[in-house]
Amino acid sequence: MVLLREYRGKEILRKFGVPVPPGKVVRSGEEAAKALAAGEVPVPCVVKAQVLAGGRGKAGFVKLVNTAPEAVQAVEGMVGKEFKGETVREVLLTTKADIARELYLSITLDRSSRKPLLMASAQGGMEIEALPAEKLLKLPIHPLTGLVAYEKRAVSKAFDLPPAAAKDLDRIMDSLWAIFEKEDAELVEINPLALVGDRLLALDAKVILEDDAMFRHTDFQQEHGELSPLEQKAHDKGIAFVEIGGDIGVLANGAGLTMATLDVLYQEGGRPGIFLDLGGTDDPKKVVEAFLMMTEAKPKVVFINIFGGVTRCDTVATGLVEALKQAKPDFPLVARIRGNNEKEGVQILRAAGIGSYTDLAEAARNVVALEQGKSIAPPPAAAVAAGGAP
Amino acid sequence: MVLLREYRGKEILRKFGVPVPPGKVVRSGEEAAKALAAGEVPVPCVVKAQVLAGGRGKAGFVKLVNTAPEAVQAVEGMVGKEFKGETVREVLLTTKADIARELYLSITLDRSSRKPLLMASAQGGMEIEALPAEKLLKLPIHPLTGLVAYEKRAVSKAFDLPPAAAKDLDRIMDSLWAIFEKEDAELVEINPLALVGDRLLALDAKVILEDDAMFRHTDFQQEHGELSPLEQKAHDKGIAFVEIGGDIGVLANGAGLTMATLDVLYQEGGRPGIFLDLGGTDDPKKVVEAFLMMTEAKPKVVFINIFGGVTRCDTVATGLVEALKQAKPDFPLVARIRGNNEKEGVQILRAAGIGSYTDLAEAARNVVALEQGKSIAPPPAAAVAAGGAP
Amino acid sequence: MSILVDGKTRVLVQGITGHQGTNHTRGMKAFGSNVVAGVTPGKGGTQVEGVPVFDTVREAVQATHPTATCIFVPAPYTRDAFYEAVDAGLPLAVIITEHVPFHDMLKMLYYGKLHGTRIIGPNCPGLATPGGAKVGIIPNVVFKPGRVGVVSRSGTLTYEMVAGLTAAGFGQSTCVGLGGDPVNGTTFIDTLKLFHEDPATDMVVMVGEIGGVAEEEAAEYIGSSFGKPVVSYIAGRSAPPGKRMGHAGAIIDRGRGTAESKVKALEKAGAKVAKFPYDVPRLVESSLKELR
Amino acid sequence: MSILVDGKTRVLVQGITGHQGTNHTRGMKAFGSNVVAGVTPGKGGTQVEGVPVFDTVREAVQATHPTATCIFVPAPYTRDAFYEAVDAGLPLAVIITEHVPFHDMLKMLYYGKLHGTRIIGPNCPGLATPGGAKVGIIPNVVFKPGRVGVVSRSGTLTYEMVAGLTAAGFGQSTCVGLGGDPVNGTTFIDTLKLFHEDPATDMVVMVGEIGGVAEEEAAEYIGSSFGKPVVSYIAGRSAPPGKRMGHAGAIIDRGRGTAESKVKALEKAGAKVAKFPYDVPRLVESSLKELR
Repeated sequence: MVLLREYRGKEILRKFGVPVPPGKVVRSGEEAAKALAAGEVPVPCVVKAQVLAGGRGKAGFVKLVNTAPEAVQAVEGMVGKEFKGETVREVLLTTKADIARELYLSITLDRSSRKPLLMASAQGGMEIEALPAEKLLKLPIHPLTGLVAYEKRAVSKAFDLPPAAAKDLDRIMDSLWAIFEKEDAELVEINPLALVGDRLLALDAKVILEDDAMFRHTDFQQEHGELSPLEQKAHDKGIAFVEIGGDIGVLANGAGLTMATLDVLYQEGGRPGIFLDLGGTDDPKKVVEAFLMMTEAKPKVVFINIFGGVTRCDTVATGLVEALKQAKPDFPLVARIRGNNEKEGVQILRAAGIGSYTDLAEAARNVVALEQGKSIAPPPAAAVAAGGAP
Repeated sequence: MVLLREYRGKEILRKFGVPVPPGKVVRSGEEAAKALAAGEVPVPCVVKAQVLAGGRGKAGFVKLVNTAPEAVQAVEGMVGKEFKGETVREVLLTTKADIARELYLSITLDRSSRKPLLMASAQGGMEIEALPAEKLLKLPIHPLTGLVAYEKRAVSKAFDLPPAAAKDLDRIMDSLWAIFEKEDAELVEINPLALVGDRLLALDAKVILEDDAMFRHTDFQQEHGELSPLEQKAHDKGIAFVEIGGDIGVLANGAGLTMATLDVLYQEGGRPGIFLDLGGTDDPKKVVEAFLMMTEAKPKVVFINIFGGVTRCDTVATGLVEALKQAKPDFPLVARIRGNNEKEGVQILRAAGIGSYTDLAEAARNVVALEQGKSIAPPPAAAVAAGGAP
Repeated sequence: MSILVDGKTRVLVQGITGHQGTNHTRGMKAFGSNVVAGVTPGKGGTQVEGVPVFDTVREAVQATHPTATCIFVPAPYTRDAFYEAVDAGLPLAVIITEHVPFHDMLKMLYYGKLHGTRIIGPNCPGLATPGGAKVGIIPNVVFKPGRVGVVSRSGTLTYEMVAGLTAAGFGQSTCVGLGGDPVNGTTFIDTLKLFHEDPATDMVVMVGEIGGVAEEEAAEYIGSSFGKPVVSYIAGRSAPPGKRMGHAGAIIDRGRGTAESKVKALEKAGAKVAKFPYDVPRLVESSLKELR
Repeated sequence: MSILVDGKTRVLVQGITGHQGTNHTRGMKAFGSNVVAGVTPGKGGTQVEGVPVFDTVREAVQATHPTATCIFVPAPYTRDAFYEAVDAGLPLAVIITEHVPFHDMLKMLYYGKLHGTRIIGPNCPGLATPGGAKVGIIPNVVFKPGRVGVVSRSGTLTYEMVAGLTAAGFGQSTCVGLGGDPVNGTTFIDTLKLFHEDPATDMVVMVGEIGGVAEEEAAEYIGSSFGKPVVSYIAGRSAPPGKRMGHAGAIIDRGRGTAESKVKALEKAGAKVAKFPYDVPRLVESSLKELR
């Protein structure tokens, strides 16, 4: 998920022909003063903190100002402040628009119909989740045809705009589809799309690009504002890492198994707090990196729960042994590795003095016992012998 | 069919990223001298008459020259000359390339498979019709996927180029497909695609765009070099007009009926020479225009053979009566109008003193008799009464 | 029985308020077709020839349950009109419109195949089952119910052929005009296969023309597995090579698709090939005699 | 019997010379799969694990007649590899590759539908019929032939579930890992319909997870027309809302797709829903008892 800040979303909109009000991004009051003095943005203008989370308006991170000094003051009041965990670094100065109506327009993927979905509402401006279902038009777009005229006519009818704006709308919908498809977007949203005079203007832009398609768009730097620094670091290394409050670190592979592990730990009375999904790998170095990252998060106990498919058990075991040498962790460890090359993996662990459980419930119970400061029995040798490699 | 001259084809290739040698189009020796003096094209260079028909090289309309005066002389020797019925108005001066190999690459529609077809040959330079079938790679392109990598690999393998040129080839194939699809082409052909050093260069370009798609490409002026002036005039009015040697003018509707009429006239010993396919129309003015155009072609006799579907018989009859008033032709006329609103059409003609036949063979025999200067009997009244309107 | 359309066919007309749409709605109704609805965006709620008009195909489908659509929408909008028909679930789209770019037609063809919508056309006169239904523009006057199937790439020449059959007393099971564009939604072979399955069709008249290789391909099917008599006429035997006779389908390219190659292929497949349109009824007569 | 793959399945491996391709070719062969060919452009003529390698899928198909392909090609090239498989006429493509853009997958999905090629995946562990064939990467150690069908959106959790069933003595008819990406080639419902038709499958274990509404949709089908017992486990009951647990399929959005809504829908449809993975065998046992 590559979330773009408003001004970068607007750059894309502009590139694809969507009318966007002129604006200037500044990083300090000084920069703002210069831009205003140079007439790059006329006052009155709108000062908008460039953050990824929604709801910034109510929190005072969007301000309408009438004079240049007011604008500078507003910028200075925003830069460096925190909003929902994100530090404001950039502020957009943009012209004030005389809004007659606020509309909503977006394209996203509908997983259920397995088609992109155009959503439109004649009531824009508010968060789309707050809209009653009957006010929201949902039109599927077939990936093989793209957005077709008859679907656009349905939106046009619902919006009932003056002729010039209706023409704008038609072109804007084509542009949204072009952005969604050509830029590999997960979401392209204009909210509000404003009627100003008899023309349309995109006053905000939310563009989310698809991580997996970034090999086609190397020009986009990845921005992941919702992530903690450690999560961001993991993301850069291709490891899924989630931190919530809790003591137990879980290193598993695959989202489903990670979640199931979490479910079981909760059930046993544990407080899992750090989840690290190794994904599919056959590189022991990635295991080392993952484990070192886990160490940084300072868990009370770590549960390694791997079922090997793409990831081979011997790879995980080799990486784990190496990581323990490097990190010398002060927390206890419970391992359960199963699947492809299970026998080899278990043997590698055993040689390094680490036992591996077969039974998930038993392993989980021992993890929770360790979390609670209790001592545990080593895994039964029988369990170790039970598995086999393909 | 919008045939583009070489230099305009090359403009499109360049726009889509295909490497094309630099060049300059001139319309006189004077212009050539200026361009050469300004260094716009260095000598030695190639002087190429911009005509649509093939085979200009052998006819001396492509010349390699070593000096500027030679170039000017070559241009002067071409401008104003005729080549296969077309007057040379434009000449391309282009840089001389040191050709290591000549390849062939094109995309066109394969009507049989109902897919675009990529054709490639490691033996370019000559006319593609002259290539033995086994030297020509034919790869279908699915309209829903576009040109895919594995098909490109097949061409790459057949061409066996040095690495830099192989990369060029890959991009050029993508560009050809983009041109074919985005510019609504009937044909995009590069022949020869030359290996110069270790890179590829398009030394010629044949691009034919689709008439019917010109509503999407209003920037392309239509060029129909293969047409006679009268044919061109007809084309501009949306009437299909073909002139070959012969006395009989045929005004029919629909390609199939026009051809069948021709077949029958030949069979009866006639020499049909002018064919005018009215197509589908319900505008009497178009009929008037078509008939006036027929008059210009000076036939000995005219056969009007209409079977009305989209075109209604009364429309044709009304137009015809009006046209006769305007043109007062000195040639005799045989009419056969059938189909939608037949009764009304026949009545309109009768009121103007023109009979209409029902039987095609009978009508055709009378046309040929008139061509041969014989007199004919009027169509039987019974035949006129036989038809009816829906 | 018949193929593709019959008395149960419920016809939708897209572009019904246009000149052609209105005229041929009248013609279809006069033929006996059950025209249940029309569509023209912005004209919903009105009526044309007693037929209710809707803004969208979906609305028309929900209200009137058509089973086929006849598209008269101008070429620049034909593709979208077709997509709308497909998305609304219509299994048969007869596209009368001429000058539809073949690039559009390629996309339409495969989108239709994906969703089970058959295209007849574009640039075609449509099809008709005498005594059943007509979807298209073939003049009503030419038909007579019977047991000869007709399939043709040409428009007006189809009328000529059918009129000839009717005049000679040979009625038709279904007449299909495929259209003369470079890319057809339904081909000769597709249609022959349907006639093959149709017990109400004793034999087929196939009207081809020069250009392309559709007739040669059909000949292969006729020779190998059709199993009913075929009489054919190929227009353009005397057409000058390299000259266009009205549309892109009728250009002779590089020796392929000549009248000679088509006639030869068809005769080899056992079809009787008429030299002239008016020879067809006689050949039909002798084919039917042989059948008995 | 079984669904999708069996002892007659002939497997092609696209990307066979890569690390994963080679490893899992070995795994598939060890399982008993008939791996007939591999494809890697430029490596034609070589062998991997005794399997002949070809430059193109078409060549491999002509020489070895595979009936399914297992795709290990890296994500940027997966779409093209799939198109090549479709164009060569393969009816089943199991796409193991992860990180295939969903934009690519959408095009692949409908192109496959047009030409009759079913996709399992992407980002999936593939499928296996114990005693028959495996196409994919599920560890061989977990299987045992039997009469319980398994279908799962998860990868490793599938292994966990199947291992649990095997340990408890419940063999499997076929195990299908659908993959956890936002757009799946084959859905729960698609798979359930196949199990419905399969006489060798007595009941189904369905492993879902939070996010999306595929489980809710499957529940509707189960409730209305499946007719065999279903035991289900939904992973992520305790997942923190709004946090991604590894892939885009596992995000909780706006109250839809929660564990609660899935469990409720499944229970309403008559499925037994396990609270924990290791509860599944017990529920399977009681379902089978009820069947008798």
